[in-house]
Amino acid sequence: MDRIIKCSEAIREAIDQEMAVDERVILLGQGIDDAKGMWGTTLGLQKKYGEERVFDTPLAEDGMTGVAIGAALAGLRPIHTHIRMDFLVLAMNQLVNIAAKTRYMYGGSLGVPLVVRAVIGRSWGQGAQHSQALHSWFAHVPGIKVVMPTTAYDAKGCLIQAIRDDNPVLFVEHRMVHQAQSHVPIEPYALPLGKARILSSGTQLTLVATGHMVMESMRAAEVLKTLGLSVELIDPVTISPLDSATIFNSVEKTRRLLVVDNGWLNCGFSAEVLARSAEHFQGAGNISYARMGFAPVTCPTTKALERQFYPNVFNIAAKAADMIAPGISLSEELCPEAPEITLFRGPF
Amino acid sequence: MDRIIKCSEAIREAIDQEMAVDERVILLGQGIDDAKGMWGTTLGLQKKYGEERVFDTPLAEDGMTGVAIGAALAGLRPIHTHIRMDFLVLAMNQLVNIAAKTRYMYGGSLGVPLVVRAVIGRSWGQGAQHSQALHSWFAHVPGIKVVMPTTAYDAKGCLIQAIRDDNPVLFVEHRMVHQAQSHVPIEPYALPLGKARILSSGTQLTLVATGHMVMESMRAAEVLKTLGLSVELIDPVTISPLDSATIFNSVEKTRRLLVVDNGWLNCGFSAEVLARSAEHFQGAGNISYARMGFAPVTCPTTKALERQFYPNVFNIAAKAADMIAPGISLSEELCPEAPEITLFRGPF
Amino acid sequence: MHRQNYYREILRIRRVEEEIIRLYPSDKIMSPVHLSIGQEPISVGACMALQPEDVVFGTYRGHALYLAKGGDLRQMMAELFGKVTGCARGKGGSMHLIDLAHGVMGTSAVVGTSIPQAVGYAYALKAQKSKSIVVVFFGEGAMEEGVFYESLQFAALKKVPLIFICENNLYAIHSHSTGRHAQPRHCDRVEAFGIPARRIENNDGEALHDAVTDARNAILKHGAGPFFFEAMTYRWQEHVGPGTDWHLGYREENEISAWKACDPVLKLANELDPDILTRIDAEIQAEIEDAVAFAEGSPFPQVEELYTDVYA
Amino acid sequence: MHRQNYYREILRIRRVEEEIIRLYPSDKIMSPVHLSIGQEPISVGACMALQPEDVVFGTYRGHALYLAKGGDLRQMMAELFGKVTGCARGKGGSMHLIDLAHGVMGTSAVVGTSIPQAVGYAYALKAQKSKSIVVVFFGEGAMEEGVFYESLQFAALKKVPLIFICENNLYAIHSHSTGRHAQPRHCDRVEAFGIPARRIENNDGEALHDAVTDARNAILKHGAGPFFFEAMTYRWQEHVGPGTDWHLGYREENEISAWKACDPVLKLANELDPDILTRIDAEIQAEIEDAVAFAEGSPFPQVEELYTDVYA
Ligand SMILES: Cc1ncc(C[n+]2csc(CCOP(=O)(O)OP(=O)(O)O)c2C)c(N)n1
Ligand SMILES: Cc1ncc(C[n+]2csc(CCOP(=O)(O)OP(=O)(O)O)c2C)c(N)n1
Ligand SMILES: [Mg+2]
Ligand SMILES: [Mg+2]
Repeated sequence: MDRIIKCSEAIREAIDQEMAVDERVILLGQGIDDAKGMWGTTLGLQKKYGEERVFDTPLAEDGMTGVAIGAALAGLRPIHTHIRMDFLVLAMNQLVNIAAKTRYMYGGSLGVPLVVRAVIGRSWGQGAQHSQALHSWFAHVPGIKVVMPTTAYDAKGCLIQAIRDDNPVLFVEHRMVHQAQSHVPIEPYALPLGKARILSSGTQLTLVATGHMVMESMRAAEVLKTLGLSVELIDPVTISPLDSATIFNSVEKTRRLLVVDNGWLNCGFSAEVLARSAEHFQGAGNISYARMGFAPVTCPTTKALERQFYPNVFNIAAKAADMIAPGISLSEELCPEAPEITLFRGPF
Repeated sequence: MDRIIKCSEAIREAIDQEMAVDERVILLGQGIDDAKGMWGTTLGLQKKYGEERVFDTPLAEDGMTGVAIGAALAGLRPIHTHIRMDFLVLAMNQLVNIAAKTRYMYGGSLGVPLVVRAVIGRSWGQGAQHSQALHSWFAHVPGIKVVMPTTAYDAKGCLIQAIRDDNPVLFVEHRMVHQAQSHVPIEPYALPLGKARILSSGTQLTLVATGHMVMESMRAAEVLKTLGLSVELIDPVTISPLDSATIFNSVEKTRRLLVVDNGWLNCGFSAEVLARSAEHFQGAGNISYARMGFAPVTCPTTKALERQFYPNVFNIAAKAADMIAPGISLSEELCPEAPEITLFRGPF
Repeated sequence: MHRQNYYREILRIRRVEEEIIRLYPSDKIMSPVHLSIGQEPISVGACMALQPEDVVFGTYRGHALYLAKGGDLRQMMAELFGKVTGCARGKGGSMHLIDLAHGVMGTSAVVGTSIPQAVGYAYALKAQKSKSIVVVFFGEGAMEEGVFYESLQFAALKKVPLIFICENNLYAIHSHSTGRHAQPRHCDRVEAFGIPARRIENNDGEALHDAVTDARNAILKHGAGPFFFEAMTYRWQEHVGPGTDWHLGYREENEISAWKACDPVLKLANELDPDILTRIDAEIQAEIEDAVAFAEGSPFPQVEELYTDVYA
Repeated sequence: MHRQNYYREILRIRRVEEEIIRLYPSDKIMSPVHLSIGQEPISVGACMALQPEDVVFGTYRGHALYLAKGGDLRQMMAELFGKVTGCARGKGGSMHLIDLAHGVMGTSAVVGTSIPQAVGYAYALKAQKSKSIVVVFFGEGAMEEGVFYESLQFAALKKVPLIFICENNLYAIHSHSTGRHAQPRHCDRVEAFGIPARRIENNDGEALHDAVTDARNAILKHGAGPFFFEAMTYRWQEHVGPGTDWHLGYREENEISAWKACDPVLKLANELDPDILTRIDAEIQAEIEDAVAFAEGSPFPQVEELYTDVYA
């Protein structure tokens, strides 16, 4: 019963189980029939469901997104995959000008039940064009949902829900999260989109983290615990629509909010969380705010700089500690670099 | 000396004056040689500077953006125009994956001195795909500057600076602002990017507005004055990099911040301004926060709904009044619909 | 091809758009209208070769296609008036007409963007072993967008049941096609993807009708497809709006005179019995009056509608 | 064409990439490497027809092009090592090599995206009445992206001084080209834009050299252009990384054996004097050792460098 599997396996299982029960579900994307099966997330599915339902596509992100939308309009439920979120930048027109707007533009007469899977890259010199995390862009636009689960359990349940959802859903993965393991029931289950998850309870600071930063923040919370500091870690899971209530309830209690986004800060998700909190609590001040995320630069390739580009256990813990107990000292030794980063070997 | 001209004329003059002194400047875009000259902003320029420097392009937003970038790499200084910002959605790859990243990705060895002009549409049933304001997307990405001036004076000065700037600059216009008039010196002048402008001083509330919302907010401030309420209206002018200091100075004094963005709120510029303020003032509470912008929906075509999609003088004034003096009543009659909206006739 | 129906359909579109021109100064239609006057034979000829269950995708210049495919006139007129009884509840307007009951799948105001959707729809029809086809209409300007070629590629690769129809009216807004293409034989570019392509001159809806009929048969009987037709035609009015645009100087008035001289309405009317003409005219007039009255009499959407239809 | 130089250039690239393979397990190169082993004749043949002031754009599979065009080996090696002495100060890595002094304008890791930039660069050269040309290299996969066709269109329209070179190695990652194209004659698609196009079989850098020479002359003497060449070639290693990939099963080992049997290094070596071969080998070995030592000995960028070069 207590089966522990990897996030990538949970994703594969969600697709497999939905394809088995709903023949409208199809799966397309570059390299989907690849021997490596998109980090295992599509392994064996073409063999099982045939080339009509599971197919590789030409290199044509915009056009193929339009194809997926058209198939959705005709009653299929496509899952379109991208090995890097950076390539979605080529498909913005179809995603934003069509998928997100179709239902509204036609007065509700039709919709686009489409899932777009996009993987955020990191490590081994991904560099400028293979490391971007653009969930905030999509959250900015009404009509498309954005999910970014970080546990295998949430990944399976949210992906099943995304496939069943009648709206376009961007399903964001992180390749450093793909290997993370958790308990995942074998039977299919759907988790509601728009519901945050409290990963660990605490009283002194609310830490909202996304994507791979959830893993880093979890470790930071552990370290802080050893110092006697108590952090409540919230994974929003769904970026849009955002479950503000869970965050507000926590901040009400902790009076401190630190957002660690797996992305750039400016005009992004981290700003949204702070803004909502500031509006919600208004003049009822005495709340301290901070956010962390990608450095405000293009992602560098060399490890020497890439290491500084991302928040890590140490500086997350240090920031949180400083907010709770200014002046407290934190030893860097307590916060080794994340194993999924140090152990990662390319060649990609 | 005191010459009053329209914003659209100021834009044309800026381009004309820079083309006259710097032959590296070229101008390209769909319909640039049009008889109507992009609302007058390009009128006569092809005749004056020739078809090699001023040319119409095929319908190929992504490709032509790449062409403009390539020309910039070769030492030209292209200005690439789009009659609607919605069409930039097709060019995100070149703008974000190339233009914004080139300098960093190549260790500073070359840059992309490119100006991209994009016009936000509104009114006369622009609908879902001709009304978007996506400045926040670009502000989210390091490496590209975003300017959105709203007075003819700022438009001319900022456009000249944008053309001279060695970075890619997105120059955002609003078609309802094109007709606004102000004093504009005849000689060329450059205004620094990244400098906000205080359009009217006040003591009780800081109102930060962008694009067409500056015009609406200006009127709201006037109405509030008649009620004895004092608002400080700030036009950031540059969206990224943002002049936070000017905003903080104002909020320090007023303790109230209302942001009225000409765009969607979620994960956008309005969130950024609130977040920065919350971080800056921290627990030093007693600041009230609010923001307004596009309704969180796709823009509807029918006037009956479009009217509700945008903030207007009345609800901006009402919100501000309520923040300063809760319970104060404001008559809708004091706040007629904006003339540039009511007087606007299509056919586009 | 039933010539009387052909005439009737063309005339109906013509009269509807003339009514729009008449109404426009009243500001009851507060949104852009891209008229098809002069181009009617293309939509009509093609759609007369289709069955109700066949599906079409079009563009912002979509009145003719919507009507030719059987779209409801009342709902169209109400949509233009911004009323809640419109085919998109007023949320779409002239640029986003839709009538699912008649296979009008919607139109986009971003040039070229519905083309890949048509391909995807056709892919689904094939996967579902459906006995219907998809036809996608677009201007020659759309052939400059990269997504057009991406769409050709996938359509050809998967042999989808689809017909591409390029309505070549020579202009994209005010730019002549020759200023945008080094090589004007559009069909060559399509054929190079392995898709049979044919150009049909002179606004010839009848030739297009026959070509579409044959293509549809080949698709349904032999699994052929996709096909491409370039239909030469001409827009009489300005790019957008109710007026003419000779004064702008980007095209010459004698260019239009030549096309007007072949006005399909006049040409077909000459062939038909005057009594029939009178009857058809009266029927159309009555239908239009009814539709306008319907639109006039319908309410605007309630303010709460602003927030509906964003998500399912 | 100077065959000894041709051999030397090919061998130099081969040896550099072999050195990368050798070094890779040491984790000194902590970034993706897309090797060109097997494809060297294409970059070398084309670049030997160019002058230093001509400019090239390439892709993430860019070592061969960078070196063939004269890019500095020390700076390349330092870049792969992530050192501040690298051609992009370590910020770019293998996928973003640049050497402005030698006309290597940079390479993109997003397939197809540098093609329009090459067109724009060539437009600027023409406007500046420059006497040089641009050559852009890309894989056959890039010909599936819409931007490729948008680029052809504008390049043909403005007759820019540009040569497109498609390195057709049959695969995009693990997908064979036939699974992505209904019509495999890539040149046809290009010709349909009015651009002369020619396919060159068998990894034939010499034929490509002559073709590029002629095209360059036609451009500079007669204002001809653009031109397109599809150069058939084959990648020996895995798509990315230092290894081979037969075990994955997407291509057969005897496919590569056929290409390896025509290894240009072996073929050319047979023609040359053994003493010369020994000397060339030694020179290259020394150059590589020097470059590796340079890379090893160079410092990483300082932390402050993270924040520089975002804006001018
Ligand atoms: C992607 C995009 N670019 C530009 C525009 C602006 N625009 C609207 S219609 C049009 C001309 C299109 O010409 P064509 O495809 O030939 O269709 P026609 O209007 O002639 O029917 C242009 C450029 C747009 N709507 N979408
Ligand atoms: C726009 C885009 N889509 C997908 C990818 C992922 N990707 C990287 S290399 C590659 C294959 C490209 O094949 P080809 O153009 O033939 O070049 P080759 O690797 O064979 O030299 C793909 C799909 C990418 N980098 N960019
Ligand atoms: Mg046209
Ligand atoms: Mg290839």
